[in-house]
Amino acid sequence: MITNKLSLLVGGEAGAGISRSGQLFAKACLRGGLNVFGTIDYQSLIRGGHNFYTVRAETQQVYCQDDTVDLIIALNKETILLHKDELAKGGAIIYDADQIKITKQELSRDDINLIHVPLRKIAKDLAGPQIMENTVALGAAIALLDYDPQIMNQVLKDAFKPKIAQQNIDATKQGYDYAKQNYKDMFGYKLQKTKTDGKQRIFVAGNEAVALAAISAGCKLYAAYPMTPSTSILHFLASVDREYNMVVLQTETEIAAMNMVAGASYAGVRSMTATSGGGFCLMSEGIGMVGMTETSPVVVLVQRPGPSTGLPTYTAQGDLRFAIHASQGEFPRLVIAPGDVEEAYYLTLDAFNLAEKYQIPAIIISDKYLGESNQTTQIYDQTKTKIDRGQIITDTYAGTEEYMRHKITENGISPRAFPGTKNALVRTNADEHNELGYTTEDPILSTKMADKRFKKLEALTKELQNHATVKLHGPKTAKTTIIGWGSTKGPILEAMKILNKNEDKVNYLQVIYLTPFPTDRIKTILQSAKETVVVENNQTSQLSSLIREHLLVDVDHRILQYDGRPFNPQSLAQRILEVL
Amino acid sequence: MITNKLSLLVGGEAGAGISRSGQLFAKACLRGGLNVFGTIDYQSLIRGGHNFYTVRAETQQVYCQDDTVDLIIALNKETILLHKDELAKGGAIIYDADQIKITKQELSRDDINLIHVPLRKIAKDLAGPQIMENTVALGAAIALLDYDPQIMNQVLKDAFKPKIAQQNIDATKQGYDYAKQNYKDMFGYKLQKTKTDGKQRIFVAGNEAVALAAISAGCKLYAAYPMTPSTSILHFLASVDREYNMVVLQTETEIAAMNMVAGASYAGVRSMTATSGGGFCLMSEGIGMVGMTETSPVVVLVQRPGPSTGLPTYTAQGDLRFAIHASQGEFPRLVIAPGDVEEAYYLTLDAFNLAEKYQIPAIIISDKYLGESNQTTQIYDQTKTKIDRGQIITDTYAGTEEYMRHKITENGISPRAFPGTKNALVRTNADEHNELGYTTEDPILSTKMADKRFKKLEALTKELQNHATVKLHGPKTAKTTIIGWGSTKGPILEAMKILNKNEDKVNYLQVIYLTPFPTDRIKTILQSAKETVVVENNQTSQLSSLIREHLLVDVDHRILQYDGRPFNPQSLAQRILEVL
Amino acid sequence: MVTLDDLKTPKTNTWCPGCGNFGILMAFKKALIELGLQREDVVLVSGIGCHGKMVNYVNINGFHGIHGRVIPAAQGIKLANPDLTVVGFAGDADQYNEGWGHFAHAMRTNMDMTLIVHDNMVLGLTTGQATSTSQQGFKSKSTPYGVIPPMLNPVAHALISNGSFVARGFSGDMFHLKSLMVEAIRHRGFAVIDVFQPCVSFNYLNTYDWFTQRVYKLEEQGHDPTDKQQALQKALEWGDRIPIGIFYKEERPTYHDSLPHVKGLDLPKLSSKPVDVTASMKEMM
Amino acid sequence: MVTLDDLKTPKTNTWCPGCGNFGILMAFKKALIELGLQREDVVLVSGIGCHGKMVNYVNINGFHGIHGRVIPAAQGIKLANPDLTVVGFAGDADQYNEGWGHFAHAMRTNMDMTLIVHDNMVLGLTTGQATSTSQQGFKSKSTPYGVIPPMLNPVAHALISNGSFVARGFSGDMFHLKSLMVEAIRHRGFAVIDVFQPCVSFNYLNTYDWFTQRVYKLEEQGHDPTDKQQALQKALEWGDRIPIGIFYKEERPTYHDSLPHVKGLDLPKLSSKPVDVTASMKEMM
Ligand SMILES: Cc1ncc(C[n+]2csc(CCOP(=O)(O)OP(=O)(O)O)c2C)c(N)n1
Ligand SMILES: Cc1ncc(C[n+]2csc(CCOP(=O)(O)OP(=O)(O)O)c2C)c(N)n1
Ligand code: SF4
Ligand code: SF4
Ligand SMILES: [Mg+2]
Ligand SMILES: [Mg+2]
Repeated sequence: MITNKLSLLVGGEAGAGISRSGQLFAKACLRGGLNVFGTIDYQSLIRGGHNFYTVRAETQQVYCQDDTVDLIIALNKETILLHKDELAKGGAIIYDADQIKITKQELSRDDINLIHVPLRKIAKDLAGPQIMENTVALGAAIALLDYDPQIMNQVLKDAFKPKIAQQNIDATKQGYDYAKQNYKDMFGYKLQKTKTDGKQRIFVAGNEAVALAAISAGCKLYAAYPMTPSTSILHFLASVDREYNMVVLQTETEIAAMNMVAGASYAGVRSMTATSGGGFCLMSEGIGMVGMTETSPVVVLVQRPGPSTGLPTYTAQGDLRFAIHASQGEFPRLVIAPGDVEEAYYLTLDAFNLAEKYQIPAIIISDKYLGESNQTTQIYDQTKTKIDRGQIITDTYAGTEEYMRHKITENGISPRAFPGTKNALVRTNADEHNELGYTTEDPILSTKMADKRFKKLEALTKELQNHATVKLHGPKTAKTTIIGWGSTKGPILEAMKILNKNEDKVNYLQVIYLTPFPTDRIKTILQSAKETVVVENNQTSQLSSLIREHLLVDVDHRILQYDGRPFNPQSLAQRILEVL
Repeated sequence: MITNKLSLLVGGEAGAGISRSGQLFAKACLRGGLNVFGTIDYQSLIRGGHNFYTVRAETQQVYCQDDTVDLIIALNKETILLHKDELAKGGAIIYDADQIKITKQELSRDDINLIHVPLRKIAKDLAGPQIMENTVALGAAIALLDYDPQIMNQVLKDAFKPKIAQQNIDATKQGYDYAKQNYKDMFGYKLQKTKTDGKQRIFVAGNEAVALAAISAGCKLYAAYPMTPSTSILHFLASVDREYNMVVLQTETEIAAMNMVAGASYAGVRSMTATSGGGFCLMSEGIGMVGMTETSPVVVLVQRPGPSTGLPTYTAQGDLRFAIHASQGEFPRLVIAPGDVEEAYYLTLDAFNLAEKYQIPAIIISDKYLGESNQTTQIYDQTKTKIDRGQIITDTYAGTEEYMRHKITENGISPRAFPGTKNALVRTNADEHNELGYTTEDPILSTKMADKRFKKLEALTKELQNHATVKLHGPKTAKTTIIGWGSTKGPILEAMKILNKNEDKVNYLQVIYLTPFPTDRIKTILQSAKETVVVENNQTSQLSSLIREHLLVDVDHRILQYDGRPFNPQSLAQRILEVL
Repeated sequence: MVTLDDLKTPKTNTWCPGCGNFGILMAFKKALIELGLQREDVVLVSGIGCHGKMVNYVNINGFHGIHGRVIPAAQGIKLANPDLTVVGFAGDADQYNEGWGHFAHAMRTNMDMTLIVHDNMVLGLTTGQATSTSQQGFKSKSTPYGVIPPMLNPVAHALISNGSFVARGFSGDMFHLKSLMVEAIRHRGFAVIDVFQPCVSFNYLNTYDWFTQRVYKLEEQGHDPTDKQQALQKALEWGDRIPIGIFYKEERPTYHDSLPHVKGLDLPKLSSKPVDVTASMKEMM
Repeated sequence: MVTLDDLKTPKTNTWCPGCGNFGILMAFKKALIELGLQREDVVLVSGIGCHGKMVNYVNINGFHGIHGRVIPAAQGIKLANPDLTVVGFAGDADQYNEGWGHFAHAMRTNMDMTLIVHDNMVLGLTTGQATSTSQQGFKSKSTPYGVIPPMLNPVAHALISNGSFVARGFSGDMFHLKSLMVEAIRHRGFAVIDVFQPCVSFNYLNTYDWFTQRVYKLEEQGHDPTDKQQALQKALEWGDRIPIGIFYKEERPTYHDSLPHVKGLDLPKLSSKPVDVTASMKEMM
């Protein structure tokens, strides 16, 4: 009997509520004290096709999906055919044999349980919509797992309006009862409520974490044009803007969004936009303008596989170099890559502060896998939120000399005033300019202004000594150091667990700040590594190229995957073993 | 007496015909058998301000302007004040003392000659426009230099319609006579007709060279939106499109231009666009589409100083990394940097061929200094133009299987058919696609297609062994190797001449292909260098970063200039000496 | 002669059952058949969105470009080879948001091609956000309190921009739409058809029923499609009655009429031949 | 009260002598004086082109953005601080080419700001190429055989896009232009003024004389600026007589009227205060 160590997969057509079901189940696990990871795999279509949501729930922290699943809820036949081989020995498939005919041959394995539940019939009898088949199946799953059905009922009550909630509760009950009656004690996996440390936890996606952080950080303008997989940030913020006194709007294009957040930053509000590859291209000109005008909006780049439109609903890490070098000319910027939902929140707070203090663009580079996967994490500490906007002149400028928006100071940072400040006229300029913001073409002054902008890097670099620009996970020293950035964190942490089961074979260096590149810290850490393995969701190993450029060393191995899918931990561990 | 070694500067307000005068003088030198380099310095305005054109003419090949000038034609006082200190000892200033009052104090040196010519009066007396003051001054200059006035007369005849030509001839004559009468034999510099090797030579700018090459290469569509300093390509091509059966058009935006040339490439014509930084940002999304659709337009990026609008009429090399990494996702591309007008022509021919053969985007990275400076060079050999479009199915497809635009072949290159070919339907797709061009989201197929695209790099790399991806100038081995790319070629060649006057101190490695990066060749060359100095017109030394990344070595010294101005050879030599 | 069967592709259709796109797809196939065009001579250009999948469902030449750029890509194809029949399929967000900057200019330029806009008044493929043709007050995930600005009027803009063939269709009236397509493709110049296309998954407001109750045919009401003034009047009609059909049509010179120097030339073939630029170099001596 | 002297800047003006931009500059300064605005409360946003230099010549707050993006940058400023008076200065290429994609949408959105387009019918700063408002046949370095498409009609587009204040001015009539600016800035909503601005260096066709001979004032001809139909009619007039003045004006809700939740809030100040998101996190438990 395996208790509280479960991988469940809900699969079916798009539009069948796959993601919703997975999330409801995940929440039921969360409320039972479990740690949960949930991720959705979907295609670029609205109905039909094949979607699946994977929920992994355990007592200990879980960082990503597993290679195998224990229980499948199959709302169509395709789900069975596509995922049966992922099923662990002794695993089960909940399906509606009235709807889905599957032959032994098709199944081609006999070490798993087929659990027929008349989903359609039950849903019909309840006079509910077809989508309620899901909930029936969830009820059956809870029965098989011997989990407390009350938790799910409460989840449903909280998720829906009373009438719909009751319908769903009835549906789960029917599914629960059917399974209890017909499949009692035949499944080797159980879920049980467990005690937690009492800390409140949430089940949150990377995109939501970024959005929450933006609100926390005082962001008052969010402007964006929809682009998968960044769009849920827009959806989330649009749904709460009234509660948080924020202006959230969908613009006509990404170009508009980018210039709008830049304008807003100039005028004194914290602002943010998000997009994916194609939209980021269109924003690139505006990012350069931000560099030149020393404004400080935050840009979230949620990657998906390219080139071009590529695989629009899948995941990749192929835009790192582009994010670092986008836009003509040279100017300091921040490129920060959170690895999980906790970092997504706290690093976004940092991004807002650093962008404003140093008056540079901040790019948060994330991807579909991080952005659209949910994870349980402790609620974000609201007492920790610190806003640091650098030196701001408010209300009235009291200086004796004329206010100069781009004043050349010791550290390159010019105190900011915003338009509307008495006695200060605030002028900035995408052309090269003098301290007052007037256009200049003078070679000496131009050099000075360029130097001023880069000068800020010194103070920034110093401040970053107090930030976790990299993190070393696992044993302090190990023969092999795995290196990664961004959303590969979950799979790498899990792979490390597998690899280090018996001895401390590997540790894991997570690079969080990609620009400015934390060369010294990486150097120090790599000094004690005999062998290095870079793991990336891209084709050319862009992180390796950065390590080469900045450290003048090559990594020993690269494990790359660029099919749009995240790494699975066991196969990743296997691939790491193979190269070692 | 110094013969046939002259630097002349014409300076005045914008709109005063400064550039035209400089070019006329340069052509007169060319026709006398001299080698000439001419470059314009102008501001972002249409009238007023300060422009100057520098002409350097010598018997031997000249690669760039000099640090000093020997003769100044000052059409306003600012020209004198700004450039008097660049004047060589014994140099002269031609000016109109009736218009320009200059005190000894203002001049602050007495080792130069002030040559008053009543420019305005003569122009007025001839009842010509004020702009003719220039031509009067040119006549005076020719007199001072003891040059053959007939050559200039012929230049004027060829440049203008008969009536205007005659006016100008009269004007030069008056200036010539005035100077001959008043300043006979007082100037220590002379120009003389010299014998040449008989080969025909042209005086051509980098942008013109690229445009000429595009025509030669069979480019039939040029679409662009004006952006300094790329616009002269549009102007040139628009002026000759009817002669060469080309379609040349100004689009509503750079985005339109980029997508248009991509569409045209798909439909079978060679196509090109050009722009500068901001426009390149807007094109970046289209460049990724080109990568994905395996089309092959040529994109010319004529750099100017950024970030953002920066210094729009000046020069820089700040977009190298951006050109290499622009657009989301990963795909092979070409980034080629010509160093002078000869390379600008021949490398553009190569760009068209390689782009089509390997079905990848080709970016020609140039800059204001190369694009808008003229140089004498042998006429481009029209017998050498070879067009290689790779395998094309014309008229009728005769294959037995359905035609597949993205067929996975041994070397990754799929034979091309264009729409209109009988029995072939040509389908391509910015989404990931199968061999037929239909959208796919399959992980295995996606990986295969990504591999197919990168596979082409192998054949390309092999072919590039027959191309001068780098050039080593100067002695085969030297203690110090100067490394550069693009338009710094001229100043570096001249600086090398200065440095190697007495002994072979330095040689110069010019990197021409920036992507794919010619790592092996550079490695071989640098093996025999004790010390390396990178010279770049940017702030962060982007070429160094590429060398670090690809060779895992750092260069010893960096000489950087980012004030929008090109290097001057003597001061560059000086700076090199200082770091050695 | 091309048949429905010839036009079938191996790709499984992934539009939602009942989607208005099916009507557009069928109308286009039937139009191709009626026009008697060869598959090899037609190029389908599409943007990104549900509409963009057209390229997967018609077995002719296809260029599936990026979001918002149907027009310039199609123009490039036409400039390269004017013998091709070029038909672009865009979405409302694709054309009226991301690609809005090209729309008026394409009308002015008047290249001989057709643009069909799948106007479902939502961003379908990105799950139903409002677009510029969404009605005021329309609620979506990005506009939970309802769309603020009044809707954009693409037909009126097309007219104001000197569009030489401006029409509106309804995918619920496939035969009418087909005949509009036939006329549009036959038209010498830039032809645009804005097509009402119910999105059954996200547009709860502008449904089949909603349109069916409102649309009426201009040609049945004696509208004179050569009268620009009247066309503009009709274009401004919106409410209980909404006109479909050809608003305006005129013969005016196409862009290629102003390019005498490439007339009749096979440019793709010419691109294979080196060109001697000596004449231009002579000017540089 | 702000004076002409207050508005002076240390920058040398680099427009060509006689350029139509001088009239616009002076009209704007006089409008500011007449409106009695404080320099600190006005933000000038400009694009890239000769017009873009406005930012260098008026001593108020200034944001010199990139080519074509006056509108979104200005909107961002307004959204950040609605107390500011935001006035954008764009060029014809800037707004009607590169920035065309924003134009109609800005009308629809109706934020309370003003857009002034220096319409010299050329790309001035890039040495005189044709733009979308250049007349057919206009010859320039990029169009040596003359512009092919008919010109774009920005006023008509503004009207069709629900512009709530649509006007045209002439920089040769500075006082008239000034009064248009005063009304535009006073107008609650998005106000656009397309300004005929002779480019003495490159536009040999549409000169001061050319305009002077043609322009007449709508208000002198009894035009009713609340009549949209009539406005559209007038917008289509082009030839021997060309109207200037206010074509159309209406009071309709501004974008901010639909944002009750930020009404009266000092958003820049609020950006300095952390916000507790516990309520949202509760939904994630
Ligand atoms: C530059 C860019 N921005 C955003 C997207 C994301 N995107 C994909 S489809 C789409 C809009 C779809 O709406 P519409 O064009 O109306 O097509 P529909 O799906 O309704 O047919 C968007 C914004 C993209 N692919 N590229
Ligand atoms: C993205 C981009 N493309 C092109 C340019 C080059 N550019 C500078 S000014 C200008 C156009 C100027 O025309 P207009 O907007 O009409 O202004 P004017 O000079 O006539 O006032 C252009 C295209 C640019 N700065 N940015
Ligand atoms: S989402 Fe709407 S437009 Fe897209 S396929 Fe479904 S019904 Fe059609
Ligand atoms: S080029 Fe034209 S618009 Fe520009 S400053 Fe000169 S006259 Fe004015
Ligand atoms: Mg749509
Ligand atoms: Mg203009």
